Amino acid sequence: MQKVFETILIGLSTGSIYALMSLALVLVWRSTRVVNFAQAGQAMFSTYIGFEISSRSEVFWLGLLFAIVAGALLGAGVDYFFMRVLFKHANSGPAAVVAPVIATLGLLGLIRSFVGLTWGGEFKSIETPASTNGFTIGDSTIPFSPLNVLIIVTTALILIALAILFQRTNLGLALRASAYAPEIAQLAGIRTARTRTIGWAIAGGVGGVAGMLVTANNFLSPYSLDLLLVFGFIAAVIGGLESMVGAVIGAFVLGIGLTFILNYVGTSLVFIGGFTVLILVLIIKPDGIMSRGKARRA
Amino acid sequence: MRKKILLFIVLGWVLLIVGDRVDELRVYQGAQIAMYTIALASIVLLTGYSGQVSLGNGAMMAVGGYAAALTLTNLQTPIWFAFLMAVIAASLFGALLGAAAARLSGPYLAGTTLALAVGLPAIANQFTFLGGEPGILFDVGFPPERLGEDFTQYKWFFWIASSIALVALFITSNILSSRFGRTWQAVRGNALAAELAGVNSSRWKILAFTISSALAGLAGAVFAMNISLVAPGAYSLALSFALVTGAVLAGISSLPGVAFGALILVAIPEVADALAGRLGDADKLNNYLPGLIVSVLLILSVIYTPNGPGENLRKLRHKRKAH
Amino acid sequence: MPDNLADKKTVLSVNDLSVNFGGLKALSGVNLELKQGEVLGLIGPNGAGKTTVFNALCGIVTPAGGSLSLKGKEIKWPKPYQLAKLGIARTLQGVGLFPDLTVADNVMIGANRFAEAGLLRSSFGTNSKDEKRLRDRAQAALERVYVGGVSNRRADTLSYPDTKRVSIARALVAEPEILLLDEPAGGLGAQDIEWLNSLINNLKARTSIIIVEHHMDVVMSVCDRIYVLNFGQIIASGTPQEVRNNDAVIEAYLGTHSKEKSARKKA
Amino acid sequence: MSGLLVNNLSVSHGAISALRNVTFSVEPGQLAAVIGSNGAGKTTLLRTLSGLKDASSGNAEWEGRAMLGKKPDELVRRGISHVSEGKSVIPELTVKENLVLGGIWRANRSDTNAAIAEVVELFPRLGERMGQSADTLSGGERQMLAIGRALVSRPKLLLLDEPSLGLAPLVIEQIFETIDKLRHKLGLTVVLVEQNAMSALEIADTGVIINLGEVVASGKASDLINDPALRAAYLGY
Amino acid sequence: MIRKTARKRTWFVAALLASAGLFASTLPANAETGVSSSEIKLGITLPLTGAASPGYNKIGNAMNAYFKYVNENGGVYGRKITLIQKNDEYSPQLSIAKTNELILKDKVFALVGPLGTANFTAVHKSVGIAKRKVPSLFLNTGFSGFASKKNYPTSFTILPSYAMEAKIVAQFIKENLTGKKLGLVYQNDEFGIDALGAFKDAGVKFDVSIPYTSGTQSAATAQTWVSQLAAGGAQVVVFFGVTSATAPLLAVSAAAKYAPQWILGSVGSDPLTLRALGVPVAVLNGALTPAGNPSPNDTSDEYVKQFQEINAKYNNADFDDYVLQGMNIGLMTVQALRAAGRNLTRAGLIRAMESKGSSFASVAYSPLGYSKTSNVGHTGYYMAVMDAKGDRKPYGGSVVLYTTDSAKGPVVKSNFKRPAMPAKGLPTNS
Repeated sequence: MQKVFETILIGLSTGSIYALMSLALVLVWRSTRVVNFAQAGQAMFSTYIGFEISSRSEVFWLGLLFAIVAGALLGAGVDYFFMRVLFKHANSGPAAVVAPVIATLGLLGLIRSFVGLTWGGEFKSIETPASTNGFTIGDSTIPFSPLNVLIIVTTALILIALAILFQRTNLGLALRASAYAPEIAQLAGIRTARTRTIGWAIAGGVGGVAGMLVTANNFLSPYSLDLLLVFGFIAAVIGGLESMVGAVIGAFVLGIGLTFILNYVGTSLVFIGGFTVLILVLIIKPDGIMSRGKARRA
Repeated sequence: MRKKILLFIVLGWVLLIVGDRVDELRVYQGAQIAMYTIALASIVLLTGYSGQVSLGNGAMMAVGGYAAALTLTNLQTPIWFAFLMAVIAASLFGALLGAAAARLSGPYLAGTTLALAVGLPAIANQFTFLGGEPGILFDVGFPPERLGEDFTQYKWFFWIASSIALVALFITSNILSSRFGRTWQAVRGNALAAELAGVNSSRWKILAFTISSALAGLAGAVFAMNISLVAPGAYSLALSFALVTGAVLAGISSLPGVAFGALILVAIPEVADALAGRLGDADKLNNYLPGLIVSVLLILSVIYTPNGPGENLRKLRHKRKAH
Repeated sequence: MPDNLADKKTVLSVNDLSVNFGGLKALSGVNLELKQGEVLGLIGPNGAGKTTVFNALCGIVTPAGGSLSLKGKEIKWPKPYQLAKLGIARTLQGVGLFPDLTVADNVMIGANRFAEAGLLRSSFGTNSKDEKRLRDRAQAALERVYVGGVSNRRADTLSYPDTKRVSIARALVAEPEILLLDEPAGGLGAQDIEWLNSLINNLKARTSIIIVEHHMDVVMSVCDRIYVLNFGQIIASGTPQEVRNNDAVIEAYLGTHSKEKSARKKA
Repeated sequence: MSGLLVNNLSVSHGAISALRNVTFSVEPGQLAAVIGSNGAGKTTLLRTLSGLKDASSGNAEWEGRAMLGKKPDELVRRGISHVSEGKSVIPELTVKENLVLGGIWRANRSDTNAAIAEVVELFPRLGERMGQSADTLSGGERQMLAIGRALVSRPKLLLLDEPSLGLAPLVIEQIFETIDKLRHKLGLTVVLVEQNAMSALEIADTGVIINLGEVVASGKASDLINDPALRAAYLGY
Repeated sequence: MIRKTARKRTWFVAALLASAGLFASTLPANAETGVSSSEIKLGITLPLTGAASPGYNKIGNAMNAYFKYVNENGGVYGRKITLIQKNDEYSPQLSIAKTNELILKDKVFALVGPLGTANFTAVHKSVGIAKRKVPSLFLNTGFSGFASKKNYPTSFTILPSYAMEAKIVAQFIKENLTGKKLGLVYQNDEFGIDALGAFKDAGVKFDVSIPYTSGTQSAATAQTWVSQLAAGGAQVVVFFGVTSATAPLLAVSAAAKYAPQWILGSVGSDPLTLRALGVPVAVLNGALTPAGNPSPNDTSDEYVKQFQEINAKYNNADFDDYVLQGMNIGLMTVQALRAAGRNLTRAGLIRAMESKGSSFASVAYSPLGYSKTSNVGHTGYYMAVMDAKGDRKPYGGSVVLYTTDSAKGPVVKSNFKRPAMPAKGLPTNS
């Protein structure tokens, strides 16, 4: 019983990080209809910035702050200087459909090479903001540590902040309206291009947090966030790619599910488990668990 | 058609002579170019013609590579049979993947195949008979003795690889210029209109996946031969990305471009090496300059010549005519 | 029903077709009958459900109820790709050519059902005779719609009227018994419309046609019979002459006059 | 002061010409009905006027200032509001949020709140459903919400595209009555694009009949009702 | 249609001619590859980046530093040594590609110190090291398979084999840790399998045995190892894996307050690297490890002292086991090159290794086994214990050297005395 409890707790912590990544993907998807594979690269770059700041200042939170800012600026920059140019040029012919996908891949490679040239390929680790020593219950120590608590709490705070932003502010309304119905948003006087850039910035910031939190428990390298991207994507697909709430729920389902596989079946099955979930969702409920039966344009 | 066969025979003859005149490094790279040519043809068929994006062609290559290696080590068969098994196993895999893929639209398909490419090592590690991370050695044996003492292993690889590539290209170009290529283009251009013209688009998409995967599997087996090894790391995400890049650079919808794309893929590390040498031989440059060049080329070409240089030329000519 | 049609065979009949979109009734209880060699018009104001009838026939939307008979035999609602085999061809409102294929290739797609060479023969290049047959069929179809000269051009370089013709050629090349034309006159100028009229009149000999069209001149001059749809129901049917003088039709198109409205309110 | 002037406007969709040399004007405070059958180019006209689509030639001005080539958000700030075809509400948002959207370009939220209150006064039914998702509204209510959203921006020129589309006859009557009422009450200039010619012309001051992208008749609404061009535009005879 | 194919063909031919252009290249020179009157080119593949890189990525630079030192002091018979390092990220297919570059493009004379068992196995087969007769000296791997002179006629290892290491650890356990519950974590390839076989032969049974696949190591996997070990009640845990696996294992154990007696294999136990990877040093306190070399902090050792000086001047890296190892490979390489004589050939180098290799000076305490019939380097270990600072001291206070072979031979305590460090660290042998 205790093991089940432990597994759920660890799963929540893992799911939190997936949630941030899948949110970042969903935010961009809704506004731009692009699955941004470069999100892993953007988050990685932001995390390197966060790593620099936190290792110099020895304050994790300062690093996190800078990672968010760097992520947001990079996200906005990618939309403004990259996606806009892309959509202007690559809009016809056989490659028009695949161009955005390939372009974000190219961007991922570009960021990765840039990071590699700047920081090298060595593994970096971030000074953890909280102890990684597990809590002791009675006379046994569980693998759930204050760092895990911190990850869950930080994620929760960011989710709440995003919920307030999206539900309570004009900017949030503009973001939602532009995502759901760009033309109506335009007719309501929203500058949709600018709103989209802001959406990319928010996604970038959220991705930066995901990168910092996952790195606090692991190492940082130019490749270290690739798997997070894949799990974030799977979580987003579970949620249907359209819904932010769905993305978060999908992430927790995936996080807890995979932790169960990890703890009860074996390490090497974790990825296969995730992949199987992806295929099952796509076949059984391709619109994700949050869909209300209406197929969406993809 | 007779002309086409003649052309391929001449090409083979040219390759034979070239292979005799250059040093071993170039022969080794020539075998790589042949391998990439087949792999890029598989992407052109899948993405350029049938309009499905796959970021997991590396995984299809892996299926072929592993099938060939397992056949060779466990059954001690002749090499041609190993290559045949690679084609068969990969097409079965492709058919399965295609059946799932036919239900998916662009970004879902891209993401799913990406996940496959990322997760391939985990899958290979799961089964001990696949040899785990270190993989399985792949041994096609030494060249026949009658070819002489000086006939190196790499030249032998080059001979095998380029003849396979020529045959594969011949077949692929035939398929693409037949009604098959035409129908895939139709499904890509307007799926509804194609359906109304009697095309069962999901079956055609699966067929495209199957044939593309067969080609990729063949390339994977040639790859395994070239490096005498199948290992999960060999069919990495980086390989899948490189293939997409090569295909985009070559013009994703044009088969004749694939040789050019393959050449670029092999040349980039060379160029990067030379460049790194000039810029100061730091580890970082050596490690990341090729990636940087690949990415920049990919981005520039996807923005400015998304449909390949041929398409840009066509548009330019069209514009001139109009003026 | 005009006399000359009364004794013709019925090639297609739709019985009690209804289609729902979510909670919305897009079509309810629609009955259609297409006779051998006739041109049937399907008209009605915007949103009346004309294209939905076509879409249901073509398997693009799933009917909530109703049945379909082909030459007197009841069949399941077909999937889009099965139409060609059933001898039905449809053109699309938005033309729907494959932009980066040549005109000949575009039309050859429609001729796929006549192809004999399989994958193996195609792989080894021994399919040239088969290809030539398909190409000849395509060329003949193009010549029937008077655009034989553009067969080697890419579809996206054609003028708009020519794309319309090519899309009709692509439908004709399959030698359908039933042709569904979705707004063939849309976007055409007067000359092309005249040409369209004569084409449709020529096609009647071999093909039965249903046409959805807004352009009343076309409808009135080519149709043998007309069905009028409004709010998803058939409100009138008959010869062009009959339909033209039907008050319900006029009201459906122009709306209700206030005098009648107040009359209705009183009632 | 001049109202809306449209002069020699031509628009095309790629190779297809959608509007050719369309010319008409609307005096301030008047309602002009633009009528014609399906595919005549009415919707294209409105989309061009509200900045969603580029014109190929010609010009248009509102209150003496050019409208063409401006972005929709800029035109909204100049008091031009376009209710696009097909109950243009966002079903994923609540009724309240849809209304707030209308005033989102304003920095001042209290101004928007006041405008919303006025709209609710006009459409009490929306007031009852403020918190509901717009998805749950009936067709007529959605159309009211769409118009309400436009009104929250306090427009001077309202561009209405087929408010009757897909609605039952009784609801259509209501919608037209409402339009008539509110434009008098608010002193709006309205361009009403309609297929339902009779109902539109009844509440209009002037009318423009478009057929195949060209203006075939225009003038006082009451005259147009009996103009043979009207029947010809719809029925071809 | 005819025109279309014609254009296609033009493209095709153009692309082919372009590829043919790449092949225009010069023919190789006839003198011994990689040797000129002023230079000897050597090559090494090793993980400079990636999961396995920590620690190993310092070896190449350390070798280079030593070569620079030798070059500044006259080189080898007047020839300067150039070392080309290539990053293989510890993946076999990259090792193959990079070794191909080294041999075909850079045309190195010999490979020195390449890393990784699976890597070199693949390289040897694929590149055809034996057929090309490329000397491959001082392989940094303990796989006993490389001891086959028949299969690997031009290759020489430097480390004692993993089989030897395991036999010695097994002997140690039997002598000092009887009656305890035993756990084993090992890398599931030649590296760990070798050890597993040796333990079996020695009759040491493990209560908990956990294989892991190279590349899967992470904090998350380590958590499952620890819970399995703890559940099995293992009091002594033997670990045979790379540093990047040791680090999470120790870190997670520390976090879970699981503290068995650790016996860390020689490969993954460098304390400095472990610390850099975030392992709390305290957990290392008391951990046992088989060691061949003296502690890198032992400045009383003449080798360590000399190497530290060279490191300070030419490399300036934190001086740890890996730097020590790199320097030592450099030292041995120079001795081998000198032993091959002024007329340097590949065949001559291999002959020199076989005839004179066993007498080379090396920092490790155990004897070298090179001969006409053996290509195995060092043949023994002593057990060391780590302290709270991560420093390594001989178990029991003084070095007790065990020597053995990779086969069924006995484990014996040895009194071998290693040759002295050449004056100033500059070999003068011939």
